[in-house]
Amino acid sequence: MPILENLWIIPLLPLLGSAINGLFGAKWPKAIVNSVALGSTGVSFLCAVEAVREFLGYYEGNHKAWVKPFFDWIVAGNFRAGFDLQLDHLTVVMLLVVTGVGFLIHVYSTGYMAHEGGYYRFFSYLNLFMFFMLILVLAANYVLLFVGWEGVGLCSYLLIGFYFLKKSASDAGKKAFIVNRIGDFGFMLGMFLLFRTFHSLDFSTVFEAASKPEVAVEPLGQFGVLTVACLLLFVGATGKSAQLPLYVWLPDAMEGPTPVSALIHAATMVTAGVYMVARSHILFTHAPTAMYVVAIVGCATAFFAATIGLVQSDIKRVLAYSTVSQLGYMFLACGVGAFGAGIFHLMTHAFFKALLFLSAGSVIHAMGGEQDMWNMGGLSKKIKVTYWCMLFGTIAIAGFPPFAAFFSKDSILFAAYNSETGGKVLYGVGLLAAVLTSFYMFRLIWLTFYGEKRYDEHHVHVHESPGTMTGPLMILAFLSLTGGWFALPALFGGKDYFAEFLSPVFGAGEAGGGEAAQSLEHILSIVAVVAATAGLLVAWRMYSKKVQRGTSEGMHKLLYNKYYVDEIYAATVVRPLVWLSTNVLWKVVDAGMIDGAVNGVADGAAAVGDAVRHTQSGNTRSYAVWVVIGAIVVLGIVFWPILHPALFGGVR
Amino acid sequence: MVPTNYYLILSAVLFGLGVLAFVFKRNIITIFMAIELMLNAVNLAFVAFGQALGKSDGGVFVLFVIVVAAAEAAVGLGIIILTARNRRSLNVERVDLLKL
Amino acid sequence: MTAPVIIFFVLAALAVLASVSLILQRHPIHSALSLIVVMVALAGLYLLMGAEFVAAVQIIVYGGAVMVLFVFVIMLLNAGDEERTNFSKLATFGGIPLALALGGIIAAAIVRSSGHLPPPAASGAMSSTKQLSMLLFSEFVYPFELTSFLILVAILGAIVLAQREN
Amino acid sequence: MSEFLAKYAFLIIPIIKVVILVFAVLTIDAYLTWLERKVIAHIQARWGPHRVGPHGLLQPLADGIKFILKEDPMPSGVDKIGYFLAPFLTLTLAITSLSVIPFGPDIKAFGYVTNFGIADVNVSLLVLFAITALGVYGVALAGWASNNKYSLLGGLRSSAQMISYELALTLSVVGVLLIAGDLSLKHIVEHQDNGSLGLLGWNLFGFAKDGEGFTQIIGFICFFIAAIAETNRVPFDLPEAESELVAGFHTEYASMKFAMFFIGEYTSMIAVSCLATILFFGGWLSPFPASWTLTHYLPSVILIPFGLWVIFDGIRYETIFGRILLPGVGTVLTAMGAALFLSPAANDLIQGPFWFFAKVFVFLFFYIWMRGTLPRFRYDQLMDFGWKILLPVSIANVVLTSAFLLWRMH
Repeated sequence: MPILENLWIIPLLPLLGSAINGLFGAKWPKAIVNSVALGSTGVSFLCAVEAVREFLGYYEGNHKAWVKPFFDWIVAGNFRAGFDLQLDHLTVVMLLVVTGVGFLIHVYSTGYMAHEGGYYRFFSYLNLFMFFMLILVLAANYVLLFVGWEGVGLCSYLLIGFYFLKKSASDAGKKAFIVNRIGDFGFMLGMFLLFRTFHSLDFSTVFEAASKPEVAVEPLGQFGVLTVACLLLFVGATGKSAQLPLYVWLPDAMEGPTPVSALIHAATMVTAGVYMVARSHILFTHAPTAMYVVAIVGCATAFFAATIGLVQSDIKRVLAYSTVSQLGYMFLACGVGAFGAGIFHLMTHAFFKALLFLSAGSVIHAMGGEQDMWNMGGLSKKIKVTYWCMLFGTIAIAGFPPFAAFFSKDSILFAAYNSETGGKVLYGVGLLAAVLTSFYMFRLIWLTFYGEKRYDEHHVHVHESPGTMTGPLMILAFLSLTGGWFALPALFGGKDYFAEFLSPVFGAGEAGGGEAAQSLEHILSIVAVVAATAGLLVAWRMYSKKVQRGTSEGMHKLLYNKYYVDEIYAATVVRPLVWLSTNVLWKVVDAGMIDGAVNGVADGAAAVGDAVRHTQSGNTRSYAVWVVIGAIVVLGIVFWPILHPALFGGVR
Repeated sequence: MVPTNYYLILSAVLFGLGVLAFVFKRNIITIFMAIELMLNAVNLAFVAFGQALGKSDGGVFVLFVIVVAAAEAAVGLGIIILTARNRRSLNVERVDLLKL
Repeated sequence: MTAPVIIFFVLAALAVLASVSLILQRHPIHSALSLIVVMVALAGLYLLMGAEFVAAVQIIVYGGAVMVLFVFVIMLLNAGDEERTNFSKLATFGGIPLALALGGIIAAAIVRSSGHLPPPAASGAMSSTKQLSMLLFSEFVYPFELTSFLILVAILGAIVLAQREN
Repeated sequence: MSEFLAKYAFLIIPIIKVVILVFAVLTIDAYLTWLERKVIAHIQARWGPHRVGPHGLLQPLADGIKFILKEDPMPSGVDKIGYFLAPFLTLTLAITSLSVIPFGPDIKAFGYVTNFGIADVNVSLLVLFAITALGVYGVALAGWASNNKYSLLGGLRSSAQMISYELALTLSVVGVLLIAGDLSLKHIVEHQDNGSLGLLGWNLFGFAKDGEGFTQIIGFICFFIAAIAETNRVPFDLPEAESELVAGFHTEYASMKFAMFFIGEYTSMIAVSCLATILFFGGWLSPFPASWTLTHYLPSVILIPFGLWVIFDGIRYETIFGRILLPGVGTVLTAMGAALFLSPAANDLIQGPFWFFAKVFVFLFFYIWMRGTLPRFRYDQLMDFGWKILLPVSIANVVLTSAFLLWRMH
């Protein structure tokens, strides 16, 4: 098992690519940069596939995850955080998604970024992101996972602020970074608590300890150690995965290049939170309260973001909010214990959201940088491939059979419906969010591709994107069509292959069989399809005919301004903080205490020197006397045992 | 035989006088001589110990000390000549550039 | 009070007096002369201890070479009486007592610790120049060779220092 | 009385010796001056001193009286200590240097065995060098103290010259020391005693007994040149180069002080000659093999004819005083020779000193001879010669000798 034995190869390749491009790429022509970036990611994708194949073989032999420590990173007392990599079924899914989608997006980027400056820089960052993401998913302990976690945060910051000359871009980068800090803080606290509880941060140790029978499940509404730890971890997840209340950075992250939005802010990074929650599902299952919170937050986010998505005019922002709401779905799934469903939706979402973003990118590329949907329209004739791909993505996300999201979203809603605590409410809200989703997605379609064109022919001459862009589009379109078919048999009483595949990790929990469940699932899926259709019809009703940019007032205005959340945050959090740091931390603490201390030390030294300086009279005789004094002291010390009887009249 | 103590005390006294000259004299050459005087005192102690312990090592040390003193005198006097040339004075208190 | 002790005291007194005069003399030449007297007296003491070779070397090298060098330099620079300046307060007030204190400490240490010394061995332990040279060329041969380097360096340094720049 | 003698012999005998030595040395010095003037005069085809006494034999006496009676002016601004110290230092050191020289084998007289010399130190050579090393101060001090630029220059010159040549002097002796393996002059002489070969056993030729010897001819040449320089004699008498420095370091000295320098110089000449004799010419050893017993009568063989010649010469002298004095001296000499011839004991006693003084006399004559013939060095030549030729040559001599001895050892 060559690859499995040294798993580090998989993350190392992108790192090498990043290093090479970052160090030497500036001088090189695009072709070489391309070959390095694509080569590293592609090879690491192949390695991943090979590793998965080997792992499955290994799993046949002995039924457990593959864990291999490579070297000790931190060893302090009884604490050990090693560079240990782990491979189990959950990781397999994430690994394939990350490397596969990542590779496709690399390919796409070569076309999309062809005319941008800082080409090598972009690919260096992108590879670096791949590296950290792979570390994140392959990590076998929380510390290493946190390394990847922070690393992807860093790359996200770098890539959002890729056009660092644009103020809004760099601001968005900072915003993303800072907001993530809050989440990371929670995450770290969670880690510390876990270490205090289990005296280790290795997944295996922690989960074994947690799954012991004597570890009681903390009942609902009770805040035990595990609950608190899980909540803290979930805070981190909300930060990374843009859940309420920390979602605000994600829409602004659209300032970055579109492939970045696709890769980082739709397909992979933002799902890290979901992955982390799923990874520590054992802890969550022992803390129903936390699960409940997760479910509520996820559900709320799904609905909330969807409502904002309704009225956005920027094509990428619409997608951003849809991402947020889809992530909400995933957390809803995790919250109701359907981790498998969550991961399933994560995968499908990776496909179709990447597809949508890349298509949007293709549209923007075609429109020469135009992002406002009100300045588009009637593009379906001009850019057919993009149009069809976009349409595929839309149908997929809207949840029409047999597209991917139908299955995944369906299983989520089903799980929500079945969950004992307030399941119906969650289901209802989720369904509503589904309706809204299909509405705003089809609104996007109509505004972008139908109706008469609302742009100036003379300035913008629409053209289809090159093959390097459309190729990945088609692949992703295919995936978002078929991605859900793992669960296809479940619909007809068969078994859910995906859930089964993940069962070694999550245990054969959900996908409850039985006639009743079967019929119920049918009903629910029909309801879901109806809901999606409803959204479709409303959108058709509103936007299929000739439309103008509506003046926004009332509810529309509120939504258009995203509930003024940013303004509220600014008022409640940002300004007080700024005031504090300006008037207290800067003026008092830094200028006063710290600088004061430093300068004080310096002044003190100067003063002492000024005092002692007078011994440096330059007069040799004084120096001679100093020598004598020194000699007296030394001899006094040396001869002390002999002398002190002499001095104090002792008798030998 | 003369007790070793006598020699040692004599050498201590001479050393003390050397130190006294070292801090008391102003003429740089005389100060140099004071150093030589201290060296001689030490030599005396060496020889006395050598005799007391019935070994010749003391004598050997004295030879080395003398050699070192000779070398020192050669270089030191060269320096003194330079100093006298540049500063037009042999008074160490007038050669006080070594300060802030 | 046997003859050696008498001789010792005579020579010791000579040495001490000469050292005192070294301090009290105003003119460097006189200080140099007193120092030579000290050295000769010490040489006598060495003879008394039976270290003829050391005594001879003491006079030949110290008296005959080093001090001649001093006298030369004094004559060369035509040094007059030293001016009794007192720029250094420290030396003026602290110098003498401190120096005496240092000498006192050493003397006291010797007096206290001399009990541990073995009684002086019979004269002749050091008398044989042969023995000395044996030691010098067997046990201390490396230091001995090193001293030659030292002297070479000293010669070069003296030349470099003393030559006028031109 | 006798037990008093026995008790304090260690004190009495040296005192007697010292007294004898001092008187002898002073007389010899005095007549050395006479000899010098005579010889140089004859070299320069003059008569030399011949007024005071027959053949000017009483000239030294007159000089001495003159020295004592002359006024002794002291120049202004002299450094008193130095000015007075210098001549004493010179003279005392010069005479002291003779104290370690064995003039002959040990004497056995009146039941006492004593060495033919004052002190018998087992590092007498080193002591000698030590004393000569201190001799520099006399000159340097005199030059500096007398507050006179000529004197100062002379003093500096001579002391520089002395330390420069002292190195060569010492190094040239090392060869001898290597051969003898001892620092005591007496032993050095005894080591040269090669019964069968006579003078070939001297270090000059180096056929010492038990074979470990090597000709020190180079060493001797170096030694003698260095010695002349050491004693500030022609051709190395730059300190008192009249043409440049008036009289060098003793320009400002007059009467007895001047005399002290004078005597000191001659005494050191004698000392150096003795040293040369001891180190290279077998000291008191007779140049003939010990088996040639007839040579023991050589002293009387020389003395008797010389005395007779003096008598005959004296009878025909111009002045009455001469006709009285000279025959007297002649008869004394003849009587001495006869006495030696008749009493073998006295003859044996006299053998060593005879040869010793004969050799020393040769050297002294050589000194005078050179003074009469050679010109004076220039100062830079002097220094160059000392440092660039004499020193390397003497070192080479050391290397040669030690190499040879090593080769003989294995």
